[in-house]
Amino acid sequence: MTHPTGVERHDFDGETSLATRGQPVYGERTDGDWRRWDPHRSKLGAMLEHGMDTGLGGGETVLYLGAAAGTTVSHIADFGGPTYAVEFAPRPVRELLDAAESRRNLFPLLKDARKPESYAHIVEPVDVVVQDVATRGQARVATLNKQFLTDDGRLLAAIKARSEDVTADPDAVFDSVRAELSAEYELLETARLDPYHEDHLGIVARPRKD
Amino acid sequence: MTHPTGVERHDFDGETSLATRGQPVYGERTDGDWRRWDPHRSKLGAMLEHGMDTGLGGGETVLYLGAAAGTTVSHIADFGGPTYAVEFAPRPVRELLDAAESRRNLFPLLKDARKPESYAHIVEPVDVVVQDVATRGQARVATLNKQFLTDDGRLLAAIKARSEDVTADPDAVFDSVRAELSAEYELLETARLDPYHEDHLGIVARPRKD
Amino acid sequence: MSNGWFAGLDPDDDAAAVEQIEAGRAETPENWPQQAVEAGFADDEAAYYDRLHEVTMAATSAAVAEREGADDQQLVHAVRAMADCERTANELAERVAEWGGSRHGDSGSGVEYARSLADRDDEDEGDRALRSLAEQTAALADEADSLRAYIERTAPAVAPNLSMLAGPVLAARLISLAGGLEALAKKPSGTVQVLGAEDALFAHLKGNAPSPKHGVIFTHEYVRGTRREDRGSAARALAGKLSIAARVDHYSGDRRPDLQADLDERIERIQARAEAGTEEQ
Amino acid sequence: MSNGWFAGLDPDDDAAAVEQIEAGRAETPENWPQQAVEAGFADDEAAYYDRLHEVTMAATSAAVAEREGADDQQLVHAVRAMADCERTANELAERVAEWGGSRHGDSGSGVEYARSLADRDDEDEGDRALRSLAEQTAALADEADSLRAYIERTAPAVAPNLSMLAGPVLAARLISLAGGLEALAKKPSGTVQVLGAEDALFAHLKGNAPSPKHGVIFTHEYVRGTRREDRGSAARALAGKLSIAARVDHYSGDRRPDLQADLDERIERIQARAEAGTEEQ
Repeated sequence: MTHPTGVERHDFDGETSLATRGQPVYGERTDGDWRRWDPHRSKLGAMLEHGMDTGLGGGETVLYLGAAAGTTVSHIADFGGPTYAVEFAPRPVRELLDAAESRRNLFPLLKDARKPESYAHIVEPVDVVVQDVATRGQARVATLNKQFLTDDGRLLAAIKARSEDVTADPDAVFDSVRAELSAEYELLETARLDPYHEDHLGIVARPRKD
Repeated sequence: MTHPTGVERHDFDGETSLATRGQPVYGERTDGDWRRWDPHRSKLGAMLEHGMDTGLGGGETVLYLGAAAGTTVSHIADFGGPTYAVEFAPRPVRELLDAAESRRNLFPLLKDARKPESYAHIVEPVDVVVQDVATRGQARVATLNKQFLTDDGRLLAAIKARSEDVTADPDAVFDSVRAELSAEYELLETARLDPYHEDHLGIVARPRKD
Repeated sequence: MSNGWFAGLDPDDDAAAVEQIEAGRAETPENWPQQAVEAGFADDEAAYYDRLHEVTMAATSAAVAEREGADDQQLVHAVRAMADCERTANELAERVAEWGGSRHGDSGSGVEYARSLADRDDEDEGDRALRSLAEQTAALADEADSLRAYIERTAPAVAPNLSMLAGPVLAARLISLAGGLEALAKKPSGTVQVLGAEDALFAHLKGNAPSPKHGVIFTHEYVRGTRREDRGSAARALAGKLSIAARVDHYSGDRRPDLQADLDERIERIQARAEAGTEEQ
Repeated sequence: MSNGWFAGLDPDDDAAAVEQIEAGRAETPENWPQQAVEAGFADDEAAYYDRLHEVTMAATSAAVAEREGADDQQLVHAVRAMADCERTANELAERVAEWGGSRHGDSGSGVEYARSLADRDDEDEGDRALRSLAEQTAALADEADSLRAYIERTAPAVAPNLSMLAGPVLAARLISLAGGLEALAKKPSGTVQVLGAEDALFAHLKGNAPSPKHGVIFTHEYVRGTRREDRGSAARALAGKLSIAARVDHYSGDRRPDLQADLDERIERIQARAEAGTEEQ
């Protein structure tokens, strides 16, 4: 599996891990300029550790839904192009702002990912939509934001079973999400993100042509 | 301390204990006809073990308030005269009836000790009122039932601090009860019933003349 | 001067003696043994005490049985407590959903949402306060479930036939609405049919609505599962059998599986109208 | 065709740019960098992105501060949750008292009685069910206390002057009744005086009663502790200072100990009328 340009494996205290170059954000270990991309903290990091074929080459324009405190999106901005980070809750956005301070290509937005019209006047068409929103209706969010993807773009989504239905069996939830997503996306690859993230499913998909 | 007639110390598995003669009621150990009067189960038994001068000689007419399942009142009936047993809750009275079956001098009554008019047509003036009611207003109950005591009669009461006020300091509760009781009774002796019963006070009193 | 329990009684009249023990009153205690002998009620004090023992044993046994037989009252308390817990759990769940929505965006509602908050990490004091409230809400819902389980165990002991026909929870609800098993047994089946529909009944009496066809027995599968035009018949049939069951449970305590068989058959015939296309005559 | 956030903007107008980031809308995304350069908003795409970074940082910082400053909303949720928990604890305590009374005789009432049941020995299943309910009731009362403690810690941070004058819980109640600190700050002091007296106010407006003299501020010692004939004056004085405090808390955040000193003096003079026997003019 070739890594995107700007993503390398480095050694951190005897353990090799993915890493990118940029200002540390969340107390991660560093090796010179390189900071460890912790798959236990980052869903996309876990997807890459699992060898999923994300299609990322480096330099993509990215829309990130559910940026939270900036753990994952900061790594993306390290090796990506223009990176738009959307997060709903003000508390983590305080830390997202810190991560964006030193990253001129990272654009933080306190917006609701279920209301794309509230940021469509800001966000240009992107190569990749990365999604990690812990809410109900995760497939719906991906559908609403499909309009930002170029025809050959990619959706990289981490689906959390418990956010959809805290009482149901995760596999049943994943089947349901996959089914709903398939109306608008062609699913290229899916994989469970254990052991890094329990009851999460990683999805790589491309938009169906309307 | 002389025991009442009909109460003796006997040996039970290497331990001496007070005992009376009668049908066993609650699984107590026996020594021939004699059954152990367990101070851990009986407040009055604890008062006697503590050497309190109850004035009991044997053969007294007794009104027992709070007879419950009959643990203590059955012993009293073993050495006493006519014994009137008042209890409010039906569940323990089922067992009180079993104890009274074989004791012709034990008269069980499902009555409310706060309403003496409901049994004054049954209960004659008595030599001793024994009280063990786990409710609020224990001094009041003793006051309401003073009318049953002959002038030289005795009140033998076990006061439970937590029933009066579950949050207050037991000593404060006991002071308050003693004060209220002193309006109608002359307190002859009081003693804590530890280690047999925590936060209980035993009281020996005689009625003040109106 | 007061009267003793034996005053005016025939020494052999057991029933009257028991009645006096239970319901008699006196202002002050007096030397009853002496008065009883003087009045000729007993030959001597020993005989008086023997009679007193007999009579207090009988009266107290009867009183205990009467109070214990009121275990239907325990069931009433339990089913009302269950309703209270369900209602308060839902009220608190609304508060949790509002509060949670303001912190995390619209993430859900109801007790289910409150339970999901119990697993979140706390970021600050506000999160902790909200999580504590959410846990309380979940605990209330659990308490309702616990009471439901208690009712399911207890109702068949209190009212076996009614529980057989209606299920334990509906049985407990009917007993509660009536105020007791005896009260339920005394109601005509037409009243049993609309127990729990008080609002609809009141509107009907005011002239604002047609008479309600069913009250809480609507929740029974035999009514709810019957097509709309036959529900009145089904409710009537069910209420009829429930009334009989309540009476058997209160007065005799026999088991009556025939009641279930009869009911099943009647409902089957009513529901068969749907296939036959028969209109109710 | 949609308009990008920069459409029609002066490239140097920061405030307008932030406003557009926050409030602008578009149906569909378009190639904004290209359009911005074409419109002359930026010299090239690199310059566009630099400006976009500046503007999104500013707009998002401002939005976070505004949302976080709405911690008055957290206080509102907490005080409403506390009221809910107190109310539901009392409702369940009534149920516990009824149920407990049927099992043990009238032994008490309220949350205190429910707490005492938690220590009883269980004799049978009914006792266990009742004790479980009693424990739940006590837990709800504890939750209300816990929320009260949260409010006592949080209100002084959200509204320091209001909390100083009214105490944290009354401050939170006033904010809750108004719907927020800003809303409270915008109300005239006459309205603040009667917040919480809606029923009495309604009755007055219907002509059924005199106007209420005070709402929830009655609970303040300065009103409650003043003799009846002077309570109107005390309530007016208190409401006046509370209004000022709310405005300072919302608009400036300064600390104003002089407000407390002024209020104390005014109340002292009002309460002195009682000794002087002065009637209110």
